[in-house]
Amino acid sequence: MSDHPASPITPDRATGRFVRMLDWLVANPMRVIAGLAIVCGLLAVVDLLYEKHPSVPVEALPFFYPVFGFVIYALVIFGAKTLRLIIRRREDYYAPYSIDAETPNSHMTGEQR
Amino acid sequence: MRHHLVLRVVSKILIPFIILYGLYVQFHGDFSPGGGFQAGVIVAAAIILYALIFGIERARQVFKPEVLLVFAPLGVMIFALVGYAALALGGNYLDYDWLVANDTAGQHIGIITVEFGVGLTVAAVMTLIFLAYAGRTRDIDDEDW
Amino acid sequence: MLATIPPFLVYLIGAPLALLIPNGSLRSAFMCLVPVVGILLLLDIPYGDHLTTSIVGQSVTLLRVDSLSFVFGLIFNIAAFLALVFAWHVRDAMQQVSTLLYAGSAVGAVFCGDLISLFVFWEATAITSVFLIWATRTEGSYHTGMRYLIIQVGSGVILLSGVLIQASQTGSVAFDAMKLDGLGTGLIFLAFGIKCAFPLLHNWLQDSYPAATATGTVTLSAFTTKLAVYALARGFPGTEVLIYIGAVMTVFPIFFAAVENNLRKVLAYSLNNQLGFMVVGIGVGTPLALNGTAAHAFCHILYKAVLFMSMGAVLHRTGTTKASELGGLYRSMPITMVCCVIGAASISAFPLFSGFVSKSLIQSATADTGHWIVWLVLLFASVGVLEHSGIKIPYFTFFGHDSGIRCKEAPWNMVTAMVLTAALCVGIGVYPAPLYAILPFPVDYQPYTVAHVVTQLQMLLFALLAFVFLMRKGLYPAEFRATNLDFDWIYRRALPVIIRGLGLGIDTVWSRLIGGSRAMVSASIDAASRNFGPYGIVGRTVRVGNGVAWVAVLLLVTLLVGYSAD
Amino acid sequence: MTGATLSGIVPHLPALQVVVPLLAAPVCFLLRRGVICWGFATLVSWAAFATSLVLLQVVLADGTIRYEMGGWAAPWGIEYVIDATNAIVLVIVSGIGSAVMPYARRSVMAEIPANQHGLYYTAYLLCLAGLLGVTITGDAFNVFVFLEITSLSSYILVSAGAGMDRRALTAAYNYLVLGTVGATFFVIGVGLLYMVTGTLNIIDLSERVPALQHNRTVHVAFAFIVVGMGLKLALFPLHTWLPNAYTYAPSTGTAFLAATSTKVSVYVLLRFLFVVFAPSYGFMALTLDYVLLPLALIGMVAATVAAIYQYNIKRLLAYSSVAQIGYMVLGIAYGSVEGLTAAILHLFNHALMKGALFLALGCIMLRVGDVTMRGVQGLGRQMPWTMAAFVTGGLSLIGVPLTVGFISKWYLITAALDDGRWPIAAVILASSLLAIIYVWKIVEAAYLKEPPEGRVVREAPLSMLVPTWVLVLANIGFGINAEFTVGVARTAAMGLLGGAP
Repeated sequence: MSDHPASPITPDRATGRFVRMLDWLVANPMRVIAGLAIVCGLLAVVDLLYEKHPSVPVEALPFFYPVFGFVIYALVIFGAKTLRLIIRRREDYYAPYSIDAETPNSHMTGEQR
Repeated sequence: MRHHLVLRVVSKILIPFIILYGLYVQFHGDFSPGGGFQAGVIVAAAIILYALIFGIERARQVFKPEVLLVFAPLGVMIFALVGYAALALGGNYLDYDWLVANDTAGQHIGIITVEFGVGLTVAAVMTLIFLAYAGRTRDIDDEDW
Repeated sequence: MLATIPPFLVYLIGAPLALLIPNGSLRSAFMCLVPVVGILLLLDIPYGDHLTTSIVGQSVTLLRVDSLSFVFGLIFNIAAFLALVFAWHVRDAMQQVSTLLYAGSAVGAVFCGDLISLFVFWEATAITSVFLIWATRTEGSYHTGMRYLIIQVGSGVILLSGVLIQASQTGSVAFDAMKLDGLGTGLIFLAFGIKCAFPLLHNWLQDSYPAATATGTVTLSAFTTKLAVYALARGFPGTEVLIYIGAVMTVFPIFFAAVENNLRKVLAYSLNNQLGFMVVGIGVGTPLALNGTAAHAFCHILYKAVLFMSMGAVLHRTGTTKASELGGLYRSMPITMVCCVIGAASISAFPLFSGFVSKSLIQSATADTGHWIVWLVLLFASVGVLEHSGIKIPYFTFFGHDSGIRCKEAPWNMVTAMVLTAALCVGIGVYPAPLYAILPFPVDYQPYTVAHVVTQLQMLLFALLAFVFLMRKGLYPAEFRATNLDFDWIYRRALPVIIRGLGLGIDTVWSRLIGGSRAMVSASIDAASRNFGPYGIVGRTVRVGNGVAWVAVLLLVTLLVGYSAD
Repeated sequence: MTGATLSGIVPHLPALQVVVPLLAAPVCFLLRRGVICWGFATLVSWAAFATSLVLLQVVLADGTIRYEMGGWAAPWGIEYVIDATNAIVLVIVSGIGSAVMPYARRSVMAEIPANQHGLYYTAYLLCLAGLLGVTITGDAFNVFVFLEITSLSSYILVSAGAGMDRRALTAAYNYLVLGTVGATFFVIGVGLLYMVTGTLNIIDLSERVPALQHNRTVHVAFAFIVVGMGLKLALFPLHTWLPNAYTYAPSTGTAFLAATSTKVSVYVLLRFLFVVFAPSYGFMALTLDYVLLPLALIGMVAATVAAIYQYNIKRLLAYSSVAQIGYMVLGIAYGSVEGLTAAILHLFNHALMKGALFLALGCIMLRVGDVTMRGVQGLGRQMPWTMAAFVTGGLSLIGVPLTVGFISKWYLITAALDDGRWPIAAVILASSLLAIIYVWKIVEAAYLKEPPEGRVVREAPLSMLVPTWVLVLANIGFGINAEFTVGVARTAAMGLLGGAP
């Protein structure tokens, strides 16, 4: 990409602080994960505390939503991986790269400022 | 043609009578068979006879095409204007009854005027057609008679 | 008088006027003004039918404003405004004009009171929008555009046939709720279904949206499919088959989206999945469900816009939206990242974001009417949405593996548009009352109950936990450059191959047949040019005598025919 | 002029409709000078248009008008009878005239030698008077007289193209011979009718013919009238005079004749078929089904295909006219109210389309001097307004929605479907599809090809563009709101089938 400067652009002060904060989070993924785990734990506890008004029978099951979210997510991922085994082809399957609909140069030349 | 003395003399005598007969037919248009169309043709016949005998060029000098070209539309206009006059005086288009106070007189005046217009146009157009076609070739030679 | 100026007219007049203004900020500003005027006009028009006239004996209403068309008309105008701000920097007259005309056609279609004018605007949206794809100006986008155009115009043709049949059977072309009981309504339903990207009819969407320009996709995403949703909501509310169609629509794109590398294509799949929710709402057809559809369409246009905008900004700066090429962009484009995350949170229906207050209307309506399997499917789909739009898009673009790309933040106009749209998403999520107030039916619904907030958070955060878990274990599918097959394989590969196979097949009889018919076609064209060309029997100058001979022949024929009568 | 005199004129408008242009012709002849004649002819056309509009309004409000020429009552004198059918034809004829005339000045200056301008306008006025006369008169023989005035003057209009291309003379001669045959056939038919009925008044005829419907003479008269008028209206295969006449006539002449003269002939056919005769007569029903219907269908397709192969666009449009005549005759051949409505509607609409197209072509003739496919190459950019007008007219010809062409086709097809004649509807659609090809050929040449090397042309002058666009906008206007035209056509059709006008 021709117009990427070699060095990072110095952001202004406010976004700079924000970016540094993100840098720290990215550098310490375990802390993020731990935070997420704690919140999830709290939510699981809350599940036992409030009175449920199930509109559909399964909602009444204890820990229905946490389990559903976790399991279904995994199912989606494994399902998709299986699907990919069938449907995956080379990127130039339909047409060579030269006529790829997303050839970037036109976007780049369209740039004004 | 200039050498055909008999033809020239006879024609000179006949042509005025032919025209007179044309006028007779013309003015009888309102109450007996006849009228502008027939009269116009008869008058034109006289002119054409003249042209045949005395040559196209002389005929052109006497009956100037420029003038005939004015007469032709003029006749139509006379016809149309009579119609308008009837309209203006309160009747239908070409309703002669309204031209003057007396219905019968109105019919006479109307028809005579209209027929005059018709005669004028027919005579002029007939002559023009003849001159236009005849003018396209040379005069007929004596030997060809 | 002002009250009956149809909003689409503003766009129609605005487009040529814009061309008169020198290309530059002034023109961009003028174009942004067009939807503003549209909104002002719309707010001024009283509910009811206006501009009713009649064509070929049928009553035609160009401006029907009621609670349903008002919601869609309003959000279309808003979306047009945001898209135009986002495209402020574009200096391509083709895109500018087609954006205005396309938005105008969509706005016009929403207010049609009859099927004839609907057809006109329906085709107009197809024809005006294809230029946003062609504007990429690559060979690939040209082919994609042609495929898009054929399918869209085809939908219009099917619509017209349906309308004609319907009109001849019922004698009316009024655009009101219909029953799916005959060929006419069936064709109309099919036409709506194509535009709404029903399963197996959906591929044009994933094919074309990633091929449009960075700004064009934002515009495209707002109108065509939502117009179809509006048309279905108007024409077929409570049609039960829609529930099942919608349910399938919510599920199958999830899997495709999960393995798709081109992030704009991921968004296109996710668009399909969101449409499914709306279609289910229409199928359920209760006031609550229809409210849900309208509200969801409203919110969806906004958060989908902000997602496409963020991807557009990334494309604009880096030249690609392929997940395998991106990563770590939060350093370069932090504002874009925040907006993208807001959009992702909205589409995933996190509490305090717009998706939460609209999707739950549909979810509740399915539960209330006892469709609890469909309810479960929608819940399943909600997790899927989180996967591809909520996590995959922001994660692979802005975090994940650092691609090393260091670019500038998006241009100011893109940032403005994204921030405005993101703000609307949050605003609706926090304070949904104004949105609820304009829905087609009175709303008695409270999204923020303890149970609802807690269960939603449980589901989403545990799914997030699963993502983290799979990611750490290395089980999450990596992103490759690849092409994934979808139903379009049938017409992009299978059909051509089959046809080629047949054409070139060794079966000599077959090739003889082909050759023979080809020869027949060319022979008939030759014969036509021989007989009808300037020197042919029919085309040449006919001699007078022959002309008169024809007169004689015809007189004879006529006389004989007359003679045979007695 | 005070209001009282104005309203006093109204009862005489039927006469004035014809005699004003008729008197104007000799006046114009005497005026001689080209520009003065042009101004005069324009004013007369507008006056005629205004007259026809008032007449239409009066007819729609109060019903049929009968006017006795010279105060003679009907069976003896000539009367003018105006009902919805001919009122709308009057509006077409005079309306096209008043659109063509302002346009004519520049076009005539460019295409006709200066010394013939006065004559050309005179011939135009005569033609206008003749067409209006044919339409308005209620006397069968008077129809013939005006038909001859029209024909003679239109031969002149065609031959005036000799300044550009000598072939105009042969085209005019061909037209003259066949036109005379047609008129003679017509007058033979009328004469035969007179022989058995003793009257020439159309209303009287309509009262006396029913008793004689098994009379052989009436059958023969019918055949002569149908064939004679078929020739005049260029019914396929009697159209052979038309392509050359339209091709070589001056642009204004073509535009005027194409939009009016065949339409008036269609009107005469309508009047005779459905007023003097009636579809209930066995011989007429058979003729409609076995002569007119097949010829209309064959003409629609054959002439359209022939148009596709034409290189000269004027000739192409001429063939397309033959095809369009087929649509009108088709509507007539249905013999039902729906069919006649469609025919009358198309009569009006086609005048608008062809008027606009030929006027746009005249603009091209003026600037490029060449109206072949090569001449229009690249004109999309060089003459954008003209080409836009042409393309809009072309779309109308195809029958694209929002143009008058669509309205016509819609009614033709519904009329066919009402009788359950699916194959006919299919043929109509097919010929419309074929029309796309020839319109596309021109669009392709104009927009997708580069102009020939070194040719630089300007847009046509405003005096020509404005009339062209007036007709183009009329195409769109009456295409969007067809309520008025459809209403008039339906009234007219019901009047024709309801017996006496």
